[in-house]
Amino acid sequence: MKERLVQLEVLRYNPDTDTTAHFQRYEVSCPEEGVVLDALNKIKETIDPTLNYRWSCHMAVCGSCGMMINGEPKLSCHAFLREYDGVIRVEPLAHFPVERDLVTAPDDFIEKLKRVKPYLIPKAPKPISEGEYLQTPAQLKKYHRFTLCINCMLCYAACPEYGLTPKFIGPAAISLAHRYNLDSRDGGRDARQEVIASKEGVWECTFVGACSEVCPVHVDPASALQQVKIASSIDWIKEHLLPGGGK
Amino acid sequence: MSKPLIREVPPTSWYFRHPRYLRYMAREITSLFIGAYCVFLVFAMHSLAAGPSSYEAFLLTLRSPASIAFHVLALVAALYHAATWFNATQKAMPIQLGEEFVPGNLISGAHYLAWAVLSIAILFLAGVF
Amino acid sequence: METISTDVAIIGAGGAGLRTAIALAEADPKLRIALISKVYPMRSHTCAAEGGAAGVIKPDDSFDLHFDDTVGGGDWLSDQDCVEYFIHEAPKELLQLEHWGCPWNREPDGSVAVRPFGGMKKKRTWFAADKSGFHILHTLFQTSLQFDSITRFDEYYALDLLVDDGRCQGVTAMEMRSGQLRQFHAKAVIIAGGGAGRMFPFSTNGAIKTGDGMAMAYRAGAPLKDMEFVQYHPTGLPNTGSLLTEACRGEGGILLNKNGRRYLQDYGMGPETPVGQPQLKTMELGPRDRVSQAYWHELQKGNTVSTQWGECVMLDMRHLGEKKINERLPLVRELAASYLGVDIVKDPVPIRPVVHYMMGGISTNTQAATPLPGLFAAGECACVSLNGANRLGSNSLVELLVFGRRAALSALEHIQGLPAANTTALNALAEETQQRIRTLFSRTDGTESMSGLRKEMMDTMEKNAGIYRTEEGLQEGVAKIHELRERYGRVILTDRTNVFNTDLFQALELGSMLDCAEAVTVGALARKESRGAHQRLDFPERDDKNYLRHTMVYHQGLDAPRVDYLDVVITKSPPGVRDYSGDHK
Amino acid sequence: MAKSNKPIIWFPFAAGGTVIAFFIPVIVLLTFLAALGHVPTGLSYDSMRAFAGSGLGKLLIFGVIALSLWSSAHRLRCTCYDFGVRADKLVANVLYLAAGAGIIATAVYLLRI
Ligand SMILES: Cc1cc2nc3c(=O)[nH]c(=O)nc-3n(C[C@H](O)[C@H](O)[C@H](O)COP(=O)(O)OP(=O)(O)OC[C@H]3O[C@@H](n4cnc5c(N)ncnc54)[C@H](O)[C@@H]3O)c2cc1C
Ligand code: SF4
Ligand code: F3S
Ligand code: FES
Repeated sequence: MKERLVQLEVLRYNPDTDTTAHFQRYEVSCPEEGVVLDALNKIKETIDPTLNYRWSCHMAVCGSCGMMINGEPKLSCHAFLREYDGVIRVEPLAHFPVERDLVTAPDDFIEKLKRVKPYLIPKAPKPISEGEYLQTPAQLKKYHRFTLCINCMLCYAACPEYGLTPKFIGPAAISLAHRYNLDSRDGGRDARQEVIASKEGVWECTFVGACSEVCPVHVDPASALQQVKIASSIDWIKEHLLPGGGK
Repeated sequence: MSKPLIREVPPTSWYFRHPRYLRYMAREITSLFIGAYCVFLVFAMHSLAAGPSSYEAFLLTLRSPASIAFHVLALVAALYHAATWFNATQKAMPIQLGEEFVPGNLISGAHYLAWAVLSIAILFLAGVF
Repeated sequence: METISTDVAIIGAGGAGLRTAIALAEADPKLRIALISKVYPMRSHTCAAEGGAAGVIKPDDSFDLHFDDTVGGGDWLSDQDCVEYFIHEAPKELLQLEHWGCPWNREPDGSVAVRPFGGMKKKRTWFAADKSGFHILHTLFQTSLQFDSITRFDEYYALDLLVDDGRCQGVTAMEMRSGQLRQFHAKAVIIAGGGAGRMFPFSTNGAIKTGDGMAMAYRAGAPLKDMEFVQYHPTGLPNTGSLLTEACRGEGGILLNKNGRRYLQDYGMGPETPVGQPQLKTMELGPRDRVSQAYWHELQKGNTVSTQWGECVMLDMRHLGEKKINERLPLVRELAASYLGVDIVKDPVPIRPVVHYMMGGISTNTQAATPLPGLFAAGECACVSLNGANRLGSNSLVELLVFGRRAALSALEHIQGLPAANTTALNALAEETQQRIRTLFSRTDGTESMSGLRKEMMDTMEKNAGIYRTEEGLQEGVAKIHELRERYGRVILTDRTNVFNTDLFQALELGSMLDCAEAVTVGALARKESRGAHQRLDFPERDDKNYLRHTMVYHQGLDAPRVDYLDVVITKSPPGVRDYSGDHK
Repeated sequence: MAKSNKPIIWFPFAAGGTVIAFFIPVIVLLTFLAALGHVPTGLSYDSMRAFAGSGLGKLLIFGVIALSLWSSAHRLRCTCYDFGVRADKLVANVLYLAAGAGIIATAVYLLRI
């Protein structure tokens, strides 16, 4: 395995001892096809056990290792060293409070996820004994992309509107609501619209599109949000301009 | 107890943090020029309504260097807006035919095509050719 | 210390923990449920499962066939009453997930699709592309959000069970963001803490799979069962250990040695089947233990390919074609491309066996109850004896569901009419945990570095408790782990601050892994036979006369653990021959 | 939480965005030609008057100007916010009122033709 020297500049902050954050420089040798997370692990193991960050799967599926790498929100287990030269700057995810070092507090996101009612509210409930709801491959495909979200919050770190207006429910949560709205088995759209079509919902999005550019699993939240805007506008027209609220 | 560190977003300069934000701001700023151009169109309608002499005078003022410079900016802005808008259509309005989604490039491409046809038709009707 | 009073405390919010929590919330909306997890639920390692989940659903399949595959696959070490319960519950649980919105792949008519899987005679593995575990986990997590009676304690690291009056009545856990210890007083505790693959250096397991749940129960007096059965998955990436799902072979991928030979035919899994037409239960669709063992033999014969990442064999999927690969194995394509630089559409991928799954765990019965009253366990951390000596791929995701729910129902039954807790006694127990942590923090004369101990443990496990084992190696392993456990008493922390101190949590995790490692090596040394995933070079045959029973290991502090045995429950399938030679004989 | 009435603003914004994309570049090109001294025949007083005199012409001109104005005003509002102007209510009122005034003026002028 070929190794290479990697220089990292990592933001450090420990609320027990620090009042502000500072950068710390490390140098480690890592396999060439390694990722930034490997470098961090090597630092923690051999140089500085006090460095803190989250990770688990090392395969871009658990969503825990998001950080800013050279200013870009990235999964550190999916940020290939071969794509960087010079000093790599590693910071905690933007727009979230920093608990310590690269560990941020995701509470706001978690609370928003819950608010959008991201679960199936069946259109026509039936007992398990009657078997599955039929759903054709085409119906599955309609919403499938939006099921892929790993809740890594990179899109929140990339979306400036979330940074400027933290009330904004944000790309991933709204995309997830949209995923259920598009599901042929679901009948809960009205309940979700109350949340995602509210002022703090989709309307805070100005279609910057950064969310989709950084999403590691190509959920394309920007697309979901624009679709939600169009659908919500049609709702509004039906409710306010058509006789009988369009029902 | 932990005191989380809040790293503020600089509200007036955040868009320097990444080129993609600059591209976004460029797109947003097109609205300034397009808006101004629309105001200019309102004036055009005013002169048109006020009769031939006023309209001719309006056409004459168009020739000022300031007006020419403004037109260049407005044209660039309008083109940039059009490109970003057509590229976005595939996101806002994906089309599923049977199982598969129509490739996004096709949707945007169709918009570009329609745009070209429409523009040429208008130029033709306006007697440019 | 703050006390949180609850009815049921669940430790672990992976597939098993979430299923348990939902079942409790559905059964009794007034119940107070504390769901404690050291990571946010969707980070749990269930998200990494790729292939799918087995349940009889199609008309050409039957419960008996699923029973036979599971029992035979487990080399007759499965408890057959447990298997019986499991196979009947499996389809219900998978349908339940469907009703909760899980995006299972579908047939053109809209019914759920199933795929073939290693060791299964019929196609019965439900799948959601190659992200089945991911979708199961997120479906469960999202579903759980509608129940207000589930109070989540995310990023709380559970430490010790509170056992008083002969029953488990709670647990202590540290809030990771503040470093504060809390005690949970609960009428019942359910452990769903996942596996322990991280005690090995090469593993498909995420960083969190350190056997904390197993160790916690073990220390509290509950026995660990069948820990020597450690599953190697035959197809892991040689550098990161990331898994390439068994579905690669299910869909028709083939394994080649350096001569381009499909070597599995040389190890009782032949004759060769035509390329691109995988046949169930033979060749590449043989069970994991056999396929992994074949690699070891090829390695001894010098038939493996030397790559920059070490010795490998090749997994060839080129003949599947780009369309099928994109549709069925998108994650595999992406993993191989990004971590290895290989496009599976164009080239074969080098792979090697990696540690994947613990068949053993906290001993539970078919009701998901441990021998310790008030303590229940489900998921990979439990050994309900479904998987026997070798788990079949796609049985364990269903196990989480079936026994997660079962644990909930049993706990519910247990908490009816319990006497009130003796809070003074519980407080005193919690204080002991506090003391243990304080000692770890204040120790300044420690001599042992954590990463040093961890490395020695991993090397020992790989060297002495790997795919093939010997008396000599295991004796060495047992001695070494014993020594490491003792040295662990002198481990020193570098970081002595409170907020999100991962140095501390890694030290605690190392303690858990050492406890588990002890149970693995001791169990393996005591089992003088070869069965399923436990292969002894010195005892190559299965020995039903002496070892058709479960190993039970009891914690004895720093002393060597006590080993005992428990009979296997056989109802209708007497031990037979595991035959993976297809229909060709 | 209640659903927002934002669609009243957003829907014409989106429609306007589309109109701008399709029509404004070519219209700018036409007046640009005029600015350069090559007034296209279609921009002469007589043809413009004839066009704006027809019902369809009025409708088209009104549609393009009104929607584009509105769309620009809305986007400008967001831009102000993005630049850090936090008096969003004020900015919105000013811009929407201005756009409204322009739209009414356009209607009045067109009706006079
Ligand atoms: C890569 C991979 C692929 C797989 N593919 C398949 C497949 O295709 N089909 C199949 O059937 N099986 C598969 N498996 C096996 C299966 O995924 C696992 O056995 C199963 O997901 C384990 O689930 P669990 O709920 O028991 O544990 P996990 O999902 O691992 O969750 C454990 C939980 O316990 C918590 N926890 C642990 N310790 C503590 C502590 N000290 N304090 C608080 N909380 C704690 C964690 O936070 C976590 O929430 C696969 C496994 C792997 C690794
Ligand atoms: S949408 Fe993409 S970027 Fe956002 S949280 Fe989900 S996976 Fe991450
Ligand atoms: S980046 Fe933000 S503004 Fe909208 S399109 Fe994405 S959510
Ligand atoms: S470690 Fe799981 S996403 Fe990076």
